[in-house]
Amino acid sequence: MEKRVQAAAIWLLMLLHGAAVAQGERTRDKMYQSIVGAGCFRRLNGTHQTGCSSTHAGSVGVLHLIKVEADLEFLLASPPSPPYAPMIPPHLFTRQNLLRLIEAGPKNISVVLLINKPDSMKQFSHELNCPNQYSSLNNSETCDASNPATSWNPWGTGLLHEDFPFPIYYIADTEEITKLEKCFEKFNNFEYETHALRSLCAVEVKSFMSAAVSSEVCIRRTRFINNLSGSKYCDPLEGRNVYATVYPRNIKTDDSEVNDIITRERFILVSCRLDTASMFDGVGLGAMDSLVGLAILTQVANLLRQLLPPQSSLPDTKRNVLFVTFNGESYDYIGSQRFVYDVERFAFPKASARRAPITFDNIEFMLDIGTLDDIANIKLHALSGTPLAQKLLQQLNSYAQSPRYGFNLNIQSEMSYHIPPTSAQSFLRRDPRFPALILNAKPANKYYHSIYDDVENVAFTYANTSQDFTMLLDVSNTKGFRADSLQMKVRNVSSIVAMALFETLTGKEYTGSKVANPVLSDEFFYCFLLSADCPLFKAASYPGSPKGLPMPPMRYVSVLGGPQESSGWTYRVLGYLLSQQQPKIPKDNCTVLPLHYFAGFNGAGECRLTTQNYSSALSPAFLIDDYDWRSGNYSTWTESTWSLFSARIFLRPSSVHQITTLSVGIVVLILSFCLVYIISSRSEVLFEDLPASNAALPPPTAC
Amino acid sequence: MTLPEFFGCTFIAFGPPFALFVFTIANDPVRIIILIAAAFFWLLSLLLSSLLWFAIIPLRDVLAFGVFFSVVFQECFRYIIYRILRSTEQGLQAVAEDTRVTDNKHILSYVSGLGFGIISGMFALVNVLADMSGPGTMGLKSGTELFFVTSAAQALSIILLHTFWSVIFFNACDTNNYLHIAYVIGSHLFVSLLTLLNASELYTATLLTNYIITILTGLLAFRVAGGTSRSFKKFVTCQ
Amino acid sequence: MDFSKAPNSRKLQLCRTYFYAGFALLPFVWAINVCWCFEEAFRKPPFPEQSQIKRFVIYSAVGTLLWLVAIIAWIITFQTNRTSWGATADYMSFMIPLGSA
Amino acid sequence: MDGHVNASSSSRSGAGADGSGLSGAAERLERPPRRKQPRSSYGSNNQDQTDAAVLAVPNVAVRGGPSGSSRPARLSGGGAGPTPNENEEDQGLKYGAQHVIKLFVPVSLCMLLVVATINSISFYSSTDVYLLYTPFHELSPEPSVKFWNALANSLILMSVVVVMTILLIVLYKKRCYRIIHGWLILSSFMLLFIFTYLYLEELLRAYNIPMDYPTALLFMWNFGVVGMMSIHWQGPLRLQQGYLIFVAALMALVFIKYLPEWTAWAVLAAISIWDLIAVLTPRGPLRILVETAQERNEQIFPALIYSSTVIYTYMGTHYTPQQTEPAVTSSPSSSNSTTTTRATQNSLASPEAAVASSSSRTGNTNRTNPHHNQRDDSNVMAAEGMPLVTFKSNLRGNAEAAGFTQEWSDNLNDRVARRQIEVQSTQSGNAQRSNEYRTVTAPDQAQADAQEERGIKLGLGDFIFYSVLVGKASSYGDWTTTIACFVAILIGLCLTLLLLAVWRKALPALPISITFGLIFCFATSAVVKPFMENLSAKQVFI
Repeated sequence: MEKRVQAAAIWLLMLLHGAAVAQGERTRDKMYQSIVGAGCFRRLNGTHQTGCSSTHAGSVGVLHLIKVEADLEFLLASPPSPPYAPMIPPHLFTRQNLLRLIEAGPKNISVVLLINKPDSMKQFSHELNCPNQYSSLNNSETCDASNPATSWNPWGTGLLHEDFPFPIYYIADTEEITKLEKCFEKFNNFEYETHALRSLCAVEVKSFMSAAVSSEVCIRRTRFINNLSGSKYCDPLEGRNVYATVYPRNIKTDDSEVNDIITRERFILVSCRLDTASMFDGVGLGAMDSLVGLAILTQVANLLRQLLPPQSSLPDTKRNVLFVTFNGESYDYIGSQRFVYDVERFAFPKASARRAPITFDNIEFMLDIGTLDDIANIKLHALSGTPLAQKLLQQLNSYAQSPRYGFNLNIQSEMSYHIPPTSAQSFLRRDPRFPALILNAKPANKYYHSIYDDVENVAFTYANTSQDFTMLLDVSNTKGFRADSLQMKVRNVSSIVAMALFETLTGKEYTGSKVANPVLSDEFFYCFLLSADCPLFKAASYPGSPKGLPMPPMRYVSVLGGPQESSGWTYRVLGYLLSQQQPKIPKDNCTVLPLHYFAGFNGAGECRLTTQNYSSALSPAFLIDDYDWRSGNYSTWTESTWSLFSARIFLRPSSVHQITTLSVGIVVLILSFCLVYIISSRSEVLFEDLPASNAALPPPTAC
Repeated sequence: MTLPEFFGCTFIAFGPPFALFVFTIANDPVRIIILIAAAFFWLLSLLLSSLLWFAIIPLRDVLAFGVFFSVVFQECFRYIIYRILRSTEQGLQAVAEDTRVTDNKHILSYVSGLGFGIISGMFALVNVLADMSGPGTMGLKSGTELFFVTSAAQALSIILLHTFWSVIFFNACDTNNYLHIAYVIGSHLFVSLLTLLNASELYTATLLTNYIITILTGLLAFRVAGGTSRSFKKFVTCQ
Repeated sequence: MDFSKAPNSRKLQLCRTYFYAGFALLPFVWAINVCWCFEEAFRKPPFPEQSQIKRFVIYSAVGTLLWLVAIIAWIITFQTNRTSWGATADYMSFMIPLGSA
Repeated sequence: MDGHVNASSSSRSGAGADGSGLSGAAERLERPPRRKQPRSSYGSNNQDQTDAAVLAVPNVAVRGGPSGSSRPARLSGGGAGPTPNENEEDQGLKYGAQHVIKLFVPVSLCMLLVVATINSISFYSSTDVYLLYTPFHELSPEPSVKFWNALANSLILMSVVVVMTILLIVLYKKRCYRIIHGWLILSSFMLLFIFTYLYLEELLRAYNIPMDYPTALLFMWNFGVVGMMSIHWQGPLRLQQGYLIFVAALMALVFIKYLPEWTAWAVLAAISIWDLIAVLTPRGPLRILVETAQERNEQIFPALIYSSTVIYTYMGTHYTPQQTEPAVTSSPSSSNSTTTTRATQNSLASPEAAVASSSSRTGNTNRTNPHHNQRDDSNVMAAEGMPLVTFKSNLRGNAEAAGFTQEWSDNLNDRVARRQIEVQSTQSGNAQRSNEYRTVTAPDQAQADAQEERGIKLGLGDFIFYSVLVGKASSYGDWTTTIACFVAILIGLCLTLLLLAVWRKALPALPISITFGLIFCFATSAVVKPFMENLSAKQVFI
């Protein structure tokens, strides 16, 4: 044990000196400085790979700040000491510039840094002009990329679907940016022609992606265990849809045959998109492109839950409203495709939910809330002007324009194949006659699917009126929100939709004065845009459950085992807002679903009868054996696996310096060898007055 | 990857000692063992000095203090290993495969000195070298890109110096030549303390003086080991 | 074991065994046989078994060379055509590189 | 021994799979059966005969004889100056020096391989899977818990070892050689194939090199089969040594990978202590094994031992210690034990056999008997010194090289033989002793036959645990620590050998080296490292 004692003694010695553990700084700490940022990673579909990857060892490039377009020329015209790493502000991060950088080749451009300087940025959307173009209705009218007028994302550059030969690293923190700029100014930004001769400030980005070529290849390689420890190359994008009904559905008791349990229930399907997309890992809130829709859906749910009479007192007691938020819609409608796939197979809701499966016959019609960029001109889209569509449009407008609510909105309609890229497309693709109505605004989002679609983009300011957000308010009571504030816009639209649905369900016009509560949307946006540690989420979770992180939840669909934050929170919120309180049931008995115990607004805790549930949002392509990856029937998006994202800046020695060092070393080595050999071989001459020589070699050789 | 830099510095620092090892040590087991033993003793001295440095917290940042004591410890251990070698000389005499080891007592001192030098050079440089194999070089926050080359050069001079010192020291101990002993300790102290200036990047000053001292010490060692100007002439003119 | 010390008959036997063993897809064994018995076969003063040993050594050398050529040729073809072979290449792969086709 | 190594490794790494005591037990059983295998190279017959012959000497020898004959010889041999005793003594040390180097090289190579692997293949430096024998995974942050975990783990391992050893002894006494033998082959097979396969895979993965199955399989097949041939059958000595080093390195890597952080250190410490106990206590498990081995005239496993072409006096001795490690590591060092076993057993060979063999042998024993009869305790030392001398004469065929006449060395050998009997008679119980002597005698008769038989034989156990220590140290990414450990271990080895020569008493090899290693590892990483970093950061040289 004496070693232990030894070790112990040493630790003791250290403790003796308190925490003052002498920490010498290693040389490398002086050489490198790490840079915090977000990396662009690689996604694959059935036929292509998109995104970026560094080299296996990490890509190194000499920093070069691009202030104006002209600065790029220096890099593109045979730069003196390649490879370089341009630092590009967003307004220069255009398709044209990026393509030129790609053309310059990895030996000239090895890294691209996107620095967060949005001052002169006008637009920043790297989604296609026609989002989800290839899984939408195959009709020229639906979307025309070449014609901005009819495209659904006129500002899109499509870079999100490009494959870059270099890693792109997004640096949001201004301190990091100043670090980079300082380094650039100090070492690089003078005498460009002598770059080759001096050490330059360089950046190394490590974001090596395992997958390559296409989902087909990487899934095949992942499934095929070709040695003791098979390695994972990519995961399919996978999330969870969240759905809930206004009225609880009766629990299926017997596991009888599918066909005879098909009920005569009739659902109005209200849906929206849950996720968003961006180029970089972990950033991008999708505030305008999908969060507004989600907010409206929640509001509508809350309204209907409180306005509607009990199901029994409806004219048709089999009617119900099914709210579904589809996940992974940004990547070829993963969620809705899976929903359709399940419904076709009587697999929705999943068996474990113990509810009768829903078929398309059960769905009365679908109201899909798309992207509502501009509340002012919302359109009701449908393939054809069915009476149903006309009726709903008329109802909507009646409330939108009715003076007693003063929403002063006008909802136009467009009955054509020019359908926005929303979940409804999946349903219409299956059956063009499917009664799908889409609420969608004229595209006005210049930051669609980008890291800049954030709080500023929707001009949201948190009022933080810590008031009860669940109760409905009188139409006149605006809680001090300005009429043009986001909260009010959401309130208006959601009220209109809710009233229209109310009329559809009950058959009689809504005459009450209660409308949606702007405070709810205020809280909602705060939670999803600023901090998950917020009153709404607290109210919607189990009392005393861990608080959310003080940052907005990630809304990227991510992969299996990824942080399913947004779906988790949505699940709780819908569960909370769409459930009926059960005052009689004590906390102890309120454990098994559908009963669930919520903290409630004041945190007191209340037992509620919930209806919400998850359904899988994994593309059917990964369920079907020998699925034809090129068929384009289903979404085939996968995300490559990677080990780490890291970036660090340092001084890259000039090749001259290196070569000189090396040659000096070699010369020294050779010289010393010759010298030592000669000396040792003839040492008895050198040290004459000694009896014997200390030569280790046989007799002297003449020189 | 600046592997060139890495190899360059490695060759600069360890090329000469490696050559010495190959040609004068490698083919005699006894010498190898003595070499390693010397290295071990140097380790012990380093351990003691760093313990001292570690124990006296307030002076941790005053490197001169630690340097001074480590020099003292090293010289003490040089003496200890001298005693040990001399006391085991009889045994060695019989043991040595080629009698030269014992016939020429300078060889013992030379070998142990080389052991001292190599291990100290390694300890000084090996981590720096390891860090060198990355993509970057010194100078982002502090220091210059000359850092590595100068470190290597310094290490080389230290390695050679240790060798010479041992030769002089042992001989001085044999002949009670206190002047030489004083010179060894003094020059060792001087060189080590001089390298403190490296922190302020006065490389020319430190390197030049160090190498001058190295040469002087080398000459002294040469004399001590029985070389003379005449023999040198003979050597050069290869008679 | 020390080959040179072994009796000649033993040497021959060993050399033969190694040679025949080489047929079990063991070019490495042949290579060893060559290096090991070369001394005996060509350098040593002649002894009765030497001719046979010589024969085995030469055969082994030839076999080794053939194998070497074959292996190198195969490796080159595989590495160059791996991507173009697609799935088949993947199923043949002991190690599929990350991040590349 | 690698055989054991594999077995152990397999059982361990496969802890999930079959880490069960059974497999371990089986491994432990493997040692003796070697004799069943047709092996002319190591083992063997001639060797035994010679030993037997040597031993026989006393029995046949008549006490009292002309001392004169020996004198002149010694003088000529000793050259001027020293009296025969110290003279021989010195010779001992001299060739000792050579042995030390002969050990340094392979040990250093093994460590180098491990360190290089640790630094280039991250797979081996990260512990995610654990052995069955280490149920506590040291996941808790605070050191106290880790400490107890490590302690518990190592204790469990030790107890497993003890149980195994006892089981082994029982089986050995029951002569279940079949099982043992089968296991040995199987285990070495596994190490050479499966673990090499893993190594290859991780190597390729680390450098992201594509490779196809035909090539990989062909390589594995060739590598493995050649390994089996050269280890278990016959192959060039260098090749065998290479394979043994590789196997040891592989085993060390397995331990580094699958033992939790602190447990690895604890195990290292525990093993060296266990060494001390097993070697120095009168009833250590090793002892019992050795004795049974002595009763039967058994062979050792050459396969389990690294052998250079030097006498293995030392080996025998510091084998014995390791003998225990196998217990701990289950297999690797069992070989060591075997070494001792064989050695001792030889020394105690039965007279009859001895006589027979002696008759067959060169008459030189008989001729020389006289001198050593007359020589007495004064020669004891001589005897010890001897092996080296004889070794020398054998090693480089010509005794003249060092100015010893062949005859002289012969005489020495005989004296040795003589010595040996006396010692043995006095305390035949002491395995190390006897084998020391025996080894002494071994070479000269064997001279005619294959040389490696009298090569230094070092148990892979040493290799493995030295490498584990250095590898662990280097896994912290600080090179000074690694170098310190390396030097410390080599010095420890030197010291062991030195003490061996001085005390003439069996010593465990691990304790000194591992103790030094551990001390220097912790001291360096805790105290020296910050100091040196401060210095080198400021470019201060001392």
